[in-house]
Amino acid sequence: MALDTVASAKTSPETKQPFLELGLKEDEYARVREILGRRPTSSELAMYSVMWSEHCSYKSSKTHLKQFGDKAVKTDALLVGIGENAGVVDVGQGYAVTFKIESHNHPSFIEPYQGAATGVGGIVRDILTMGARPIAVMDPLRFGPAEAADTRRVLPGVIAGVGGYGNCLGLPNIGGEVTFDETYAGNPLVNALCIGVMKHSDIKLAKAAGAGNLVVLYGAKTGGDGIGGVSVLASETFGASGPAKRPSVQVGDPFVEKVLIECSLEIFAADLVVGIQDLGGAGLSCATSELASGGTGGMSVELDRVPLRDPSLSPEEILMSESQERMCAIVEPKNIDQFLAICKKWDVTATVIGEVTTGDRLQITWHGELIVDVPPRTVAHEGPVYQRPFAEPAYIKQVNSEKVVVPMPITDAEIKAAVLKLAGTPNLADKSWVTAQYDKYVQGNTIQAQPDDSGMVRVDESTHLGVAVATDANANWSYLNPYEGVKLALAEAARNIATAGAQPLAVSNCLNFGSPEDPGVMWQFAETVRGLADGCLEMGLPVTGGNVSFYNQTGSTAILPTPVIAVLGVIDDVRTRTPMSFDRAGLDLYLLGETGEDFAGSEWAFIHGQRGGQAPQSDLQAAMRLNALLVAGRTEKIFTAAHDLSQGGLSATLTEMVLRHDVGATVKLNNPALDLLSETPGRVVVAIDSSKKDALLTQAKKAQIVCTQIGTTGGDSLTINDCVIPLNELRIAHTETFPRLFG
Amino acid sequence: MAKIVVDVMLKPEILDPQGTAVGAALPRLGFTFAKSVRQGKRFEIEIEGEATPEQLAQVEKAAETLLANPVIETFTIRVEK
Amino acid sequence: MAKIVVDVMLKPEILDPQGTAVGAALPRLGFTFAKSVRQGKRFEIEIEGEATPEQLAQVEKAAETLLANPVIETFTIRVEK
Amino acid sequence: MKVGVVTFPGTLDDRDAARAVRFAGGQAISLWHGDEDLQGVDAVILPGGFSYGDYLRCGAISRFAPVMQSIIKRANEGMPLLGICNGFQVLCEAHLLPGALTRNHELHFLCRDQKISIENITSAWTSAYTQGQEIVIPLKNGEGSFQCDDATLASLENDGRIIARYVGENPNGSRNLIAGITNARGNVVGLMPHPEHAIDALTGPTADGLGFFTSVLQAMVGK
Ligand SMILES: Nc1ncnc2c1ncn2[C@@H]1O[C@H](COP(=O)(O)OP(=O)(O)O)[C@@H](O)[C@H]1O
Ligand SMILES: [Mg+2]
Repeated sequence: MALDTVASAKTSPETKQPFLELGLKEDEYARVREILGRRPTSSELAMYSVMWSEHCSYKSSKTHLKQFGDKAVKTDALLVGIGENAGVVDVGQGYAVTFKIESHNHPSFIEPYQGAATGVGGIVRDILTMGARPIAVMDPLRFGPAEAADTRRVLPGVIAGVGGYGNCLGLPNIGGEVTFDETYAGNPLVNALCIGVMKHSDIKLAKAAGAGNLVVLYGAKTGGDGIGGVSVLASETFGASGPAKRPSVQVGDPFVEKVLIECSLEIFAADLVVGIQDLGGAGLSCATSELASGGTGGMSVELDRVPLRDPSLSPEEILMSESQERMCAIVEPKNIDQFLAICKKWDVTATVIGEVTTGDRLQITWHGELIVDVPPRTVAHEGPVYQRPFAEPAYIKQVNSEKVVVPMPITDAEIKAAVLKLAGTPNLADKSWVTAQYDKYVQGNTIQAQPDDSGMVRVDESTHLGVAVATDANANWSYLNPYEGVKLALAEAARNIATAGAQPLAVSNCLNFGSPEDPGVMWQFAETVRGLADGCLEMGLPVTGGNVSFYNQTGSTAILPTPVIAVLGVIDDVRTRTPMSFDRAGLDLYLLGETGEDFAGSEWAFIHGQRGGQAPQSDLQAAMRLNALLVAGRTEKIFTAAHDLSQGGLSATLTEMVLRHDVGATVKLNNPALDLLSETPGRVVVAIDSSKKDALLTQAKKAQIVCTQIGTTGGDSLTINDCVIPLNELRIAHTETFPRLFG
Repeated sequence: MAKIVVDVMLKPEILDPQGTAVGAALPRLGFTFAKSVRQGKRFEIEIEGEATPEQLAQVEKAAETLLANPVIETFTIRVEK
Repeated sequence: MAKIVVDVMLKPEILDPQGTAVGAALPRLGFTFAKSVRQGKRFEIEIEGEATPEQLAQVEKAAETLLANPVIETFTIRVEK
Repeated sequence: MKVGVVTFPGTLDDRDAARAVRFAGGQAISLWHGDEDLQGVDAVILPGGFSYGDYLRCGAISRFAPVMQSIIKRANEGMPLLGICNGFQVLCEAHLLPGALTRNHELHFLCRDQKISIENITSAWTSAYTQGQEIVIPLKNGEGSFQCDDATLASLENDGRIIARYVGENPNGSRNLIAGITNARGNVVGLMPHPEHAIDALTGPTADGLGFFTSVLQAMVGK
């Protein structure tokens, strides 16, 4: 095929272009022509089509996501907000922390290992791009039914991929989720989160400023990976294969990324970059247009300088390639030698491919011929915005009016059976089979990881400053009521931070939904964003960024609305954190918070095939008072242990506590079935030395949190009234599930 | 008893980090003969009796479903003496 | 341009967990043909020009020092068309 | 007391190993894989990680790094040398220690708190322990199964060159539950589990691993 240049585009306005195949709509294509005042060249078409895809442009979600700005919490803690690669939060002592969560759902279904691995690789580069050293990862995951044959294909591959990549990068995995539901069959959710730390002064931004500064591409060579991947990923044509011989699956090279991280950090330390951007979805199209758009606007690039792994690639393909482990930096000419020397030291390929110009055009040439000449903002930041129709779907009224009918265990035998059932059900069973494949020790700063409520890492070895992160989603509640569901997930994630005594500080999110073209799904999405924005405002937590994944559906069946909420917290001294469980007998156990009849969306209802009812109402004021109580309990050294109640209610919480250090407990419950199985939000079990009783009651009163003694620790069983469950029986039930299913 | 060999290689357009690493290490050790290196897997399967066409068809099926991932890999099958 | 293939297999007396796992997985998928499975590595090396005896001697040396670990592995070299 | 800690491309636990040296009271000197100069160190640690991505075989490519040539020479002269995890793999590939480390029998990467017993307290790296002492330190690797031929195994056993053994269930299929071995002279030790991640109960399962580092400092003072 002849090279399509700007000159030829001007002289052949009538040329037919495959914009539909590339995912652009009729009117979008017309807009491109209008912007350019001519038809786009094929390279320009490639750029607009990938950059205006759902995945890159957020065209369906943008109009809703605005609320995070409109309802933003005023806080000095937010150093960099939404819009950059990742938000940055001040955690004190001159340190800044950045964290972000992203999805890699569709690729992980096609090729579980590589899909998950490159998901981790991508989010780590986002964090690195901010100037931060990545310090930990987390992986909230969702799969089809645990017993399904395809889950046995997908899950082990995903776990091995998350571990294979993260372990090789030397990033401790400090938490995540593994949840099963039939709607995720064919649509597994692979979300990956990374946390990074830097000094305030080291923050880097994606902008190409200063005419004459050089554009440097460094890292792996460019191959034909994932060409068309971006538009295919987030468009209705998912499943249709792209151009022949061009893989839609990328293979990651974690070793190259590890070297890229160390090389980049050395470059940052020497202060050699003006701006920087990682190459992720939409590859060079995205990096060049975003850098130019974020700067003064002008940039020229000689595309033929890009080092190629596959010499047969066309310029369009080079622009769209999603080859992993690449970065793009803006470097002042006086620093370029030092920049290249550091790359050489680390054996990283680095090439000057262009420079920042005074104009306001992004111009790309191929062997001297102009093939792209566009205003970069129109590519990167001024894509289409859709006002998609949304309406409450019919199922809502129907399921909300359903009565939840579940068996209530009465006899000791029934209670024991219920506790064992929950302990071993795939959603609540011990996840060690998964987490044993992840390195949690590397870097030597991990304070908490699986099975703790949150992951916690030390940031400073001398002061013991630390950060904690928890991720939560409750898709069952979001299904019943997306507005309340996401608020409840937010409250839960914040509580999972606070149980350790850390102070919640900021929020990131990954919103996984079905097709935005379905008004019902769009309504779920709109309600979720509204709920999250309201919730964050009420809790005083800024949203620092996030990610939207649409089109998670098979045919007309969408996944449950699954907003994964990540909360970051700070703790001034990790040595004083409250652990999740007790390691000795003779402590008193208290339940903080009240238990109501909340079975809708509970694990107990799920086990019994019940999906209906009404989700609980969130009470974020109470949630904040409880969090304050948990933080105070830590600083005043009241608690020996604290563990949150969520899926599986008190039954699951007690199971996890007694098994942690093999120390049993005896509890007395007035209404064991309700007390054990209901999932009323906003509750925590704490263990205290009896000498701390008054201090606890005083604090609880101050926080207006109901506080009830439920039992004591000790023995080799979990005893509930007269029902005795030996720890070894409980342990077997809890730990055998994953090895049985996936071992 | 026959031996069937299944060779599984990454498709040529797919990045091969292992082969690349080996290809980079060779010249450092003074071996300059390689223009490129690709690394794959080799399965040696021993079967009872002769390799009948039916058996080979089975192996083909197994290679497709288990031994190789057709999304990123190709395979070849042959009988070895 | 010629292609040289180096096959590396674990010595028979060395435990091969990968081959064993494949051997165990096959019957679970209904494939009953395999008596035993061993898994090894295959390197495809492209060289400039013909595979001369000198080149092959070099490859042999590279296989011995780098591609295979003689403590646990054996290798074979051949030229492929 | 200067202990060198080597960084190969892909090394991960170098900072942890350096921290462990400092915790034990020594001075950690970082050594770059491309430099032959050992900067006058008295002992060297090859830390864990995925040097060169662990592609080909773990440790197979690193073994040829310039720094290794100096280290091999000094080790043959008696300098204390500890290879942890990937470092152990490098030592086997470099033939400073016999045998090889192969895929875990379950084929997964395995990270867990592992009980081991110290079986030889005469090496440069284990004198701080008591014979048969049981300690818990992290084990984390994908290829930690120690394999060697019967003759080698017999000589390791007979000469007391097994430094540490896994206690309880075999985590990875290692022959005779071997977690670590030493050379005949006792200065070169390879260990699969990670003592540097167990120097402080805050960040590790225990502080049981510190003994490896205090041992070597002791050994050097003794000289
Ligand atoms: N995929 C995973 N990766 C890492 N850790 C995980 C993963 N799945 C679950 N975990 C960890 O297991 C523990 C229990 O998970 P879960 O029951 O979902 O916690 P919670 O109900 O408190 O949110 C937590 O420490 C969680 O971080
Ligand atoms: Mg929790």
